[in-house]
Amino acid sequence: MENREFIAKRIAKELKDGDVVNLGIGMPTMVANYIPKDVNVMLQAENGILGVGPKAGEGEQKSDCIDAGGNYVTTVKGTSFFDSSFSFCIIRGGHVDITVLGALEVDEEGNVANWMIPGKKVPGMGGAMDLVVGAKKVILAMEHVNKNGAPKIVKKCRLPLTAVNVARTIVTEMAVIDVVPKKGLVLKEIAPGLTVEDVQNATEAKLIISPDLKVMEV
Amino acid sequence: MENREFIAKRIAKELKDGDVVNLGIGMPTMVANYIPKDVNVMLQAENGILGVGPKAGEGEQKSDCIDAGGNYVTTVKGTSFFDSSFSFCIIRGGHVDITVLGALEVDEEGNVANWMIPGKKVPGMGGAMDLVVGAKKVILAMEHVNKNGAPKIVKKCRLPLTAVNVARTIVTEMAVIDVVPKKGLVLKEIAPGLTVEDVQNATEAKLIISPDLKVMEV
Amino acid sequence: MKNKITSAQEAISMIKDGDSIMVGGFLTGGHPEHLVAALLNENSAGNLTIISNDTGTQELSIFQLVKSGRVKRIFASYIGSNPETGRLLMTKEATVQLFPQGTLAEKIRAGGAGLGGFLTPVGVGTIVEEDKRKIEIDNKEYLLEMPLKANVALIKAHMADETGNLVINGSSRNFNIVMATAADYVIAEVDEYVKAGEIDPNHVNVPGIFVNAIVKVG
Amino acid sequence: MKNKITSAQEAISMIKDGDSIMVGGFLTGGHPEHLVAALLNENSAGNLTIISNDTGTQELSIFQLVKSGRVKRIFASYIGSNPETGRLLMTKEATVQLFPQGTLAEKIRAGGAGLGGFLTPVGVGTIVEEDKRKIEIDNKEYLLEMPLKANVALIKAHMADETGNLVINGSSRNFNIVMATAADYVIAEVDEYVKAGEIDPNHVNVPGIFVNAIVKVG
Repeated sequence: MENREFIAKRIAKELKDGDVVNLGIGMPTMVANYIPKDVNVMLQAENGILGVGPKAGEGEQKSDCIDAGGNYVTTVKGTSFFDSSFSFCIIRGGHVDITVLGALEVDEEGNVANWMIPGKKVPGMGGAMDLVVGAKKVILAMEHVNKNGAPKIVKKCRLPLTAVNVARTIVTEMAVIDVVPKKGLVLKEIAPGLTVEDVQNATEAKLIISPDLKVMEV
Repeated sequence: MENREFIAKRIAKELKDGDVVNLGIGMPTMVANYIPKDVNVMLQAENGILGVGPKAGEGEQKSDCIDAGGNYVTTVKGTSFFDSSFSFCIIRGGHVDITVLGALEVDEEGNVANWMIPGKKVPGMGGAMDLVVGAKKVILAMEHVNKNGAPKIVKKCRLPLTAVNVARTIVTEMAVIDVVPKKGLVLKEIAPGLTVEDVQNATEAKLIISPDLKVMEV
Repeated sequence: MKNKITSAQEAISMIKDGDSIMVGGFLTGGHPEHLVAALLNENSAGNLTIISNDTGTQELSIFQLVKSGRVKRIFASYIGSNPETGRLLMTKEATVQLFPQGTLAEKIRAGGAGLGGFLTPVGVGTIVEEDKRKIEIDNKEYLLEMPLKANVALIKAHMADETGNLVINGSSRNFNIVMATAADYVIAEVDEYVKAGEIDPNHVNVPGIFVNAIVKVG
Repeated sequence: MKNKITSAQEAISMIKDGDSIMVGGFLTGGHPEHLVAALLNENSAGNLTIISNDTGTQELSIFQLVKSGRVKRIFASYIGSNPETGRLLMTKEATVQLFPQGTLAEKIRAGGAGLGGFLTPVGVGTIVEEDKRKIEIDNKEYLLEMPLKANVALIKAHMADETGNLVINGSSRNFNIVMATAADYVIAEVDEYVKAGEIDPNHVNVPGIFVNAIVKVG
């Protein structure tokens, strides 16, 4: 299984029936494909939809129904539309249960950097800063190391931050790690075939091993 | 003609085609009865209507269509409904051209007191403070003196204020007076049969006589 | 999907001593009379805080509730239609705090929207500014007003669907929408109840995620 | 009643050198393409400020406008879909200021709503807080964000009536509603134009008083 698919599948298991969920662009969006049939979540798109359905097929694409990535989407039973101002009342006001976002770096204090690399073209933060500050739970969907093999889970973020002390769970192809305030990074699950040492070696920050350490299942 | 009717009629002449107008409860509401046929104004009710029509008759009363005084009203062509939060965006944001309100006192600086008398039962300010601060033009509809014959147009308000420096035009049964910032109260019109001295004697504040002084016409 | 429909008695049973309760409506318009009647008659919680634009009128159950001695604190804007609230203010049997109507609506919106407060020019130079922080920007003074939240909101809508989506018509929207966003537990009294998908997503005034319990009346 | 319907060329002709222009839409959704095309091709005003969530995509006329050198300042949130905006940010050929999306929406709402600013927890501890006042309340830090207004707003709606009332469907509402409240002159591009009274007052998204000119396309 491809890393991205594995991560998305594992995150899907974090969603509970009735949750309001906002999925970021890219890998986080893939989470929607793996939500169990008996778990009903309301997907929010920050451009103004609550109740995003599957992508729209040919012939059902409507210019008045796109998601925050600009894709044509369908709606579910019980969908509602609203403007950006109300959308961010929902987000910043703590009415989103879970947001899943990618990250460039995350550190021991739950600080997240996911929107810019100095010297490179800046796409802008979009709704990411509001989402990580406002959502009840922030889950990071990220590969454990970057393209050069360097750890992305670090002692202290070096890139410009998206927000301070907001990440609660980190899911990578190697592990599930909880960020516990005033404690640090707690290793909860490791991928099949890996050792704790493998994970620690790919992680700059020191990991606290959970007494309940499990093998990741997807 | 009764004082209140005379005042309401005179104020109706201040409204221009296309104006957005909020009329306070009581005498200000009467202004609606005298708006010329060729002048189309949009009446706003702060509880959430733009385009308030005449009072609803028997059989056309709907619980979902009341004005800010709790009266059943009709709507006009082009009416829109909205919630209190948006209603006060309209009001505080400067999108109401004229508000007409009663006053207990008004002074040389345009300060207005219209919501409480210490020691008496306090009805609350309702939307009055937002309206006088937010509307582009504040017109006061008031009798020139109080029940005891004491002037209500004073040098300096003694009652708790509704807002500072907001009144622009005062219409009473005796006169039309403009409040000119950093100048004072300019007497623009006097009621038929009265002298400037009559008006000044009923006014605590010093009146500046307009070079264009006219007789009030309704 | 959790079934949100319930009885007024059952819904109201979760109100406890010391709770703060937002009550939607503007005078009789959009007022959740059945829910307040249930709170009055089927629940004995005391030491309550009531947040309401006007605390209703003498014909409504909220008049009896205010009179019952169970309400220790009231936040409102206009209380002239409920003499009992006025009496409590005079006798100081309860704390009655009055706000400009737009400020009250915006405080509740800010509570639901995760804002730390807002700056308004309304109330500057009046007794409304007492004990409030003033902030000057470009030589203009503003009051810093704080957000307002509550444990429970009692609101009125025309229609609900199974997911809790609400439609509120005409002038009945008033405070019902913002209050739905600013309370931990939201109970909606509705005239009609329909299946999920029967409300046009464009016509939803309150997304279902905000609504915890629905009581159908009539 | 003034007839608000006009051509794109005529409507756009009032834009002058140095104007600030809000452009509604989220990527392609609810974007006023015909109005921006008219601004690009039928108007030569320069030194413009553009306020837009994302400055559109490469397929839209706004891409050419940003590229034209006529835009000296941009306020946006996400610019990854318009590489020309990213280029201007890198080369500093224009001032490009980025805001969290919810903050941008709220700044525009505050501009239209007559607020002096608002406190948001979003951006604290990031470069977004640079040059901004921080205010601490109950040991939590907030950024004081200022209101944003503009000379002109170009917005997109599905339908307008003769009074200017607008209906905006689905995910196309986004920034169009708040922008309509925050600009001195508002031009709406619409697909359908109907008589006053044909839009249900419950379904109006932007009251007609905010709309100065209507351009029917298609």
